[in-house]
Amino acid sequence: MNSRSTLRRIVRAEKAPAATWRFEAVKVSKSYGAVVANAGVSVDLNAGEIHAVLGENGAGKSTIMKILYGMELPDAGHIAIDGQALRISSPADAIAAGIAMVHQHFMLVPSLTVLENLILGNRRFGGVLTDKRAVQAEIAALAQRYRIEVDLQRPAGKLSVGEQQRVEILKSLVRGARILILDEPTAVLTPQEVKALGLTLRELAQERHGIFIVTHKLPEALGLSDRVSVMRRGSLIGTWPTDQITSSELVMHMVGRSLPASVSRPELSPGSTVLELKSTCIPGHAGRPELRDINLQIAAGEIVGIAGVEGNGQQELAEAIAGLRHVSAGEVLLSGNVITNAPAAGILAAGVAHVPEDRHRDGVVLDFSLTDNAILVDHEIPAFQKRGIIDRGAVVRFTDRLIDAYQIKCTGRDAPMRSLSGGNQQKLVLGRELARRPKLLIAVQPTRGLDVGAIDYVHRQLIEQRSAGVAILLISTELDEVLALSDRIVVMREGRVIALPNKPSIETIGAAMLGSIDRTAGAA
Amino acid sequence: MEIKNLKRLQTALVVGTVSVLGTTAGWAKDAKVAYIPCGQVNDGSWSEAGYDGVKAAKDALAKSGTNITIDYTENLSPSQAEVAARDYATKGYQTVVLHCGTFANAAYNAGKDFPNTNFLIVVAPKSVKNVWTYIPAMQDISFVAGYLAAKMSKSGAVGVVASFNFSNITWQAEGFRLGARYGNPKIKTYSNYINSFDDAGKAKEAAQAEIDSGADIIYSATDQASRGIYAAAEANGDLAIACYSDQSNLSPKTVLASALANIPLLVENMVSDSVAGKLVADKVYSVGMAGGIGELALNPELAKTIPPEVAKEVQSLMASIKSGQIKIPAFSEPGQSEQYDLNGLKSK
Amino acid sequence: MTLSSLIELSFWIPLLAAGVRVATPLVFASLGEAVSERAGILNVGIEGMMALGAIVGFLVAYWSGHSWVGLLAAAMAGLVASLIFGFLTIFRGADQIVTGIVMNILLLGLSSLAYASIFSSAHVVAQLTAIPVFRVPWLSDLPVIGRPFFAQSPIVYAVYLLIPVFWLLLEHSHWGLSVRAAGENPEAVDSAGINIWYLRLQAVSIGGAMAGLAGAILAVVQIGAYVDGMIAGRGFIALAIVVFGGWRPWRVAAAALLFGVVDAFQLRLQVSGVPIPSPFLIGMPYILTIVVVAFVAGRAGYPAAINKPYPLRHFSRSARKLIPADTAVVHPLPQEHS
Amino acid sequence: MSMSVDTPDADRWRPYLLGAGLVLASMTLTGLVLLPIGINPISAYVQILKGAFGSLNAVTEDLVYATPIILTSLSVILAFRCGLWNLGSDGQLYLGAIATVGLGFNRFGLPAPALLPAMAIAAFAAGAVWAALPAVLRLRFGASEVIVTIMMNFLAVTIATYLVGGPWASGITPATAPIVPDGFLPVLIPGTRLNANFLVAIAAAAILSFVLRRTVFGYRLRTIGQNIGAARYAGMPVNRIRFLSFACAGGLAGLAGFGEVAGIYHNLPNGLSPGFGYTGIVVALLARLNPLWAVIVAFALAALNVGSGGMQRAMGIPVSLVSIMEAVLILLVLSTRLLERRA
Repeated sequence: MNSRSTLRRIVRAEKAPAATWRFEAVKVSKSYGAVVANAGVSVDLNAGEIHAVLGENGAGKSTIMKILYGMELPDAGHIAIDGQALRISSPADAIAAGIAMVHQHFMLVPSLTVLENLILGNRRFGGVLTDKRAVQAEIAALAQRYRIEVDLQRPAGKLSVGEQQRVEILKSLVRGARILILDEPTAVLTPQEVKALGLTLRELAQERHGIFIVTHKLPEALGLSDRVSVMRRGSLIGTWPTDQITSSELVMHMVGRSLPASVSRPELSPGSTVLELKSTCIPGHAGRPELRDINLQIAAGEIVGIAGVEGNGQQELAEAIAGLRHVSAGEVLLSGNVITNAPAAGILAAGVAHVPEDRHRDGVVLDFSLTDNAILVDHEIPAFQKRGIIDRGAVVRFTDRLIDAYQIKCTGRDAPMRSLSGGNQQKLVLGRELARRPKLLIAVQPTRGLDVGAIDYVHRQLIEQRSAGVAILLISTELDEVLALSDRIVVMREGRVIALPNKPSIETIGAAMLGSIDRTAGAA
Repeated sequence: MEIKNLKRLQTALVVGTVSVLGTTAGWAKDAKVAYIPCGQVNDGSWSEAGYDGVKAAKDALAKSGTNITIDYTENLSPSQAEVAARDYATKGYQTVVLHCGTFANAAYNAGKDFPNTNFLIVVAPKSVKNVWTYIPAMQDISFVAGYLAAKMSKSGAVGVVASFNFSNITWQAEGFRLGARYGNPKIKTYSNYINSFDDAGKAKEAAQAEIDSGADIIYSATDQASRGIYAAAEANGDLAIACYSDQSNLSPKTVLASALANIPLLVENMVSDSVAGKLVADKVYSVGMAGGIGELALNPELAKTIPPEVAKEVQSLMASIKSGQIKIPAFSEPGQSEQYDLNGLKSK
Repeated sequence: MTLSSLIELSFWIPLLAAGVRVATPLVFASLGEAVSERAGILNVGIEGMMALGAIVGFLVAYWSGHSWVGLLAAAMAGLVASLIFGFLTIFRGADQIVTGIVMNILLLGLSSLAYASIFSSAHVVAQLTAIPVFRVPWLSDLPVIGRPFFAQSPIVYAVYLLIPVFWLLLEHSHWGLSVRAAGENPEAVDSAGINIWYLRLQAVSIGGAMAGLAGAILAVVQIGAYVDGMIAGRGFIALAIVVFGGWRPWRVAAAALLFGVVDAFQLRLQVSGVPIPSPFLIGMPYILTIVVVAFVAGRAGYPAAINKPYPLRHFSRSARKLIPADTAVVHPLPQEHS
Repeated sequence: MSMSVDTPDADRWRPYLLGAGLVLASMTLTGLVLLPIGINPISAYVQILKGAFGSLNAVTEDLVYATPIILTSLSVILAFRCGLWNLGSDGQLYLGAIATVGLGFNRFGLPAPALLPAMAIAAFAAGAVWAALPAVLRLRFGASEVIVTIMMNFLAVTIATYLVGGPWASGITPATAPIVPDGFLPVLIPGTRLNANFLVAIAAAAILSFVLRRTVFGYRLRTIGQNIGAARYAGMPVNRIRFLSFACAGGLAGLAGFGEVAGIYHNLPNGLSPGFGYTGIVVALLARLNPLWAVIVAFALAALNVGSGGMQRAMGIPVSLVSIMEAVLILLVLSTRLLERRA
């Protein structure tokens, strides 16, 4: 009963801005088998405050937030409002307590319309039959109030990532949530969209909503939040008012050591053209845009970076070059030879290496051992097989070489890929691909989900390859990564390539992403 | 090689002893008999009929001072049936009755390896050594059933629903159709095959299909699926004729008569003769009405609806089949009866 | 009848009527299965659940003397069986297809054991009087469709009610929304605060109850007797019909009717004495199903989450201890925004 | 699909102990069914053991019954390892049998030594063709192979029935005419039915196991089954390999049909298979998709089957009880997470 009165106060908070409440996780611990995700983590959130939780990938931020939302259950510790323990053992409990979460991977059902997604599981609309019209009117009003434009009748599968995020936020508001948890909200947004999001959140805070933002990006943490907490290896390092701590201090806390000096790019003059796309077209699919007359050249020893919001055709471009997607018009040339719509195997053999965007979907087989993963692409070359029978010895030697050349941390070459951290998995993929001595390296999101150390390692590898005369196509949504590594930068938006002046500023790139720079700037 | 010879030697000896026993079977010692049907011994049809026969043989032999013990195994696939047959043989059973057409190979194979056991197999091509086949020539009584149907039909059309187009089942269906034509040359006859012994639902629709095209008496050449045929006839106020065993109690208002295969009698004779060692070597026991196999059991409830003159005609027809004046051909092709010239029936 | 009569109405009307009869049990089974599959659970065990429904329905109807009581009991039996299936596949993460196959082995065995041990001899089984046909007064006089659709056993009219009910339930109810979501993206359903596991269990049990009913309809309503093996693969046919009908109630019903009509048609072709060997005619419905599944329904494909168990959440004991026993269950906040 | 591929396991004794416990549990459960119908479970189980291992004949019968199950389970395993469900091995078995018989009694002037191999090849080919259709429909048109293979089973049986009753009928028994003696598979132990096809099955298991572990084809096949995205990314000819393995899966089932005809019946009887195909699926799962384990599991199930047949003969227990016992055991196995994929 006590807790109910507490909640009454939360509610009154709307009318009497002075009223406050305090939502907290107390000494929460959670481990998955051997991996400790959270060790006695305590974080708190006050009415009307934006609290950023900062940390590298695998620091345990998402876990603690999932626990707050009841999607994971703690091994120890509990959740409380104003010191009154709450049992939150399922999202239902969390929602009942006025908590909502916007997941990093949005929880939308692609085949359902936006409206259907909004009312999914919302008890208020839980009649036997739902009168969609009435509901729609109410939701439309709410959407307008927070200036969230979205077509309620479209299937969620057809929305852009930006739109999907707005739907997710709207979902929380429709549920009348007072506490919002946003997991990596900016990962998929343009700088301008990030600003817009910031405004919305601030507005909500004004109305005494409490907001957790989980992110690994310093600038946003500093830009959006009132308070900031840092997590490292599952434990909370500390919490500070945002205006009383510097970014360099934060980095120290995040990484536990000072950042490695950012990679230096030795000046060198590009060699002969390796990859050339001549007005290439790729048909669109599943809500992804069609790619129209793409013109692009990459020379040996050159890194061309493609910036852009996810889902604007970068992945499709990479897949088309690697022979995984049909090219409907135009040509793709690899050092002068036409490889348009050649079978993937042929293209790989011709000297193309590909670090795919989604490691788990394409790059590795999680239930295979490291040895089996090491020969994923080259399993057919004579070195690894005789008359169709795999030469275990050779494969084992090769795997061991990779393991110590790239310092891959694992319990042994026969350990299943699952048991490795994302960083080590990526090291194996990269090592495997580079061992093929490619002419062209397609690296898509090569550092996604890696910690600072691993990121730095991957960056150095890419630069090394550049110096070794490999042509590199770098596709990333991390702007600073593209800026740090690329000799040339282009932006992809709605299936078009937009060329940029040399050394463009973040602003210009952002503008290009949003389409406020038109593409008359000419082909790259 | 040597092993083979040894086996032959054994075989010779054993066969010898068997025959000796056979001749002296008058005061024969007790024997064990095994019964292996297609379905369950309480299926109220084929498998139960055979079981009744074995039990009857037990009683009959008991009178002659021989006590036999009976065991059975139900619901077997052909492969499992052979396992069972061999198992019984090793356990020293004197006679093994395989009461299912698909068990023929089981009988022949087991027969080779267990010469001192008699194997009785229903509806098989040949009898060899210690394996005898017994065949109820159902076309005879089916012919009578067809004749009765034709005489009773008001619509001038009758039909038969059969389980599979396998020769001995097709004999029944075609025998019925031929008999119907014999009873009324202008009658229409239909036949359906449902490829199942127990899909009553399909049997019902097959019967309904025939009723929809005019048939008012349906003959069942199926096993348990016949339940569906009765349901269809009942729903339309039409009549049905059952087969194998008397089923009038299953649907008193629709089952006009049951064409009994006298399977019990047939099996009883076979088992008794086998135990008594009276079976004639290599004889195929294909028994029709001439041999007392096949009679018509009228449903007491409905018997009175049969006009006396019809009853008389049926009686005389049965007499002339028993006496062999009329020989019923066995058609194993659906539709053959339609082409057959009725005058061919009279054997001179 | 002859081939020539194939063009006459007097052939088609009874054909349609027969199609409706054949379809009736199939519609029950496949409507239920459609719900279960929409929730992401493929229940291959309905063949067995139909058999169980047939025997239970028959026995209860026989003992109680009321067909309707038998149908009710059959539904309950199917439901119970589906709860076992649901427990294994939803809460224990067992593979749906294999569990379904084993359920078939178990239930077919159980029903024939029950039959064999309760009735020492089939002779003692009195026929149930099958539920009589009821002609809907005015409708049954309609030309063409009148007799096929409105001069049937009352259970057929129940089907006419069930189809729209299932349609509303799946396509327009809040529950149906969750079910459809559960088949596409269970995690989203979970994060929406719905108990995905119980939701799926509900869907599965509806499937089981409907399968039980379907079996009982065959035994109690249509034949009036139980015969071992009388389901004869209808459960598997129902599985195909669900795909055939694209998981949508109306289309599923239409698919079942089409299947029924084709089956009835082949039986009538046999009667007409066409020179085609019966097995080829008997095969017609299966070929039709393959063709439709391949070229019409194929692209649609199963719900994305089919045969993908959704992991359970577990409270560790230590955590239970840490949370005070008197912890209040939280109550929802009023939904006001201004 | 939550079926998992056998992976090296830390506490490797746990599963075995658990397995033993499960057997006991299912025996108790079935006992509860037995007692009410007045049968002493203990003596029933003793009879099962007798029936399964009591004599040389019993043991060979176990192997005879296991042979087709081994082959169908291998067929299921092969298809599943590349991510496809083969519920059609029963139908493929029938096609294999049909091909064997067709060649077996027509002979087509083949010399004695060539006949058996020719029959085996024909059976494999027939099974493969029967599997190829659903494979194409799945890979080309996205038609659910689960549904199509089930329908194909019905069709296969219908065709067999037609041949048995029609063109290939042998006069009076519901079975086709017998094949020529040159087409009989040699019996391994005189006086029993244990025939050479048992060796074929064992060889098939060994070969499949080797192919999966050690060859490029097997590597590709496993990759496709585990992560089709990765297979495409690595430039593997995904559809060709899936088609090939599904066809070969059908071929393996076809060989089962070959053995039943050339080794046991010497003709094609009506109702040839008591659901060997479906048993194969269960065996494949219990063997956790490992071909060598499949041999052992198949033998265990076969022994249970043969043994319980003996129990029935000895004590007059209805056969249906046997299937109940099997099912209970397997459901218990499923309810423990014994076979679940480890994350």
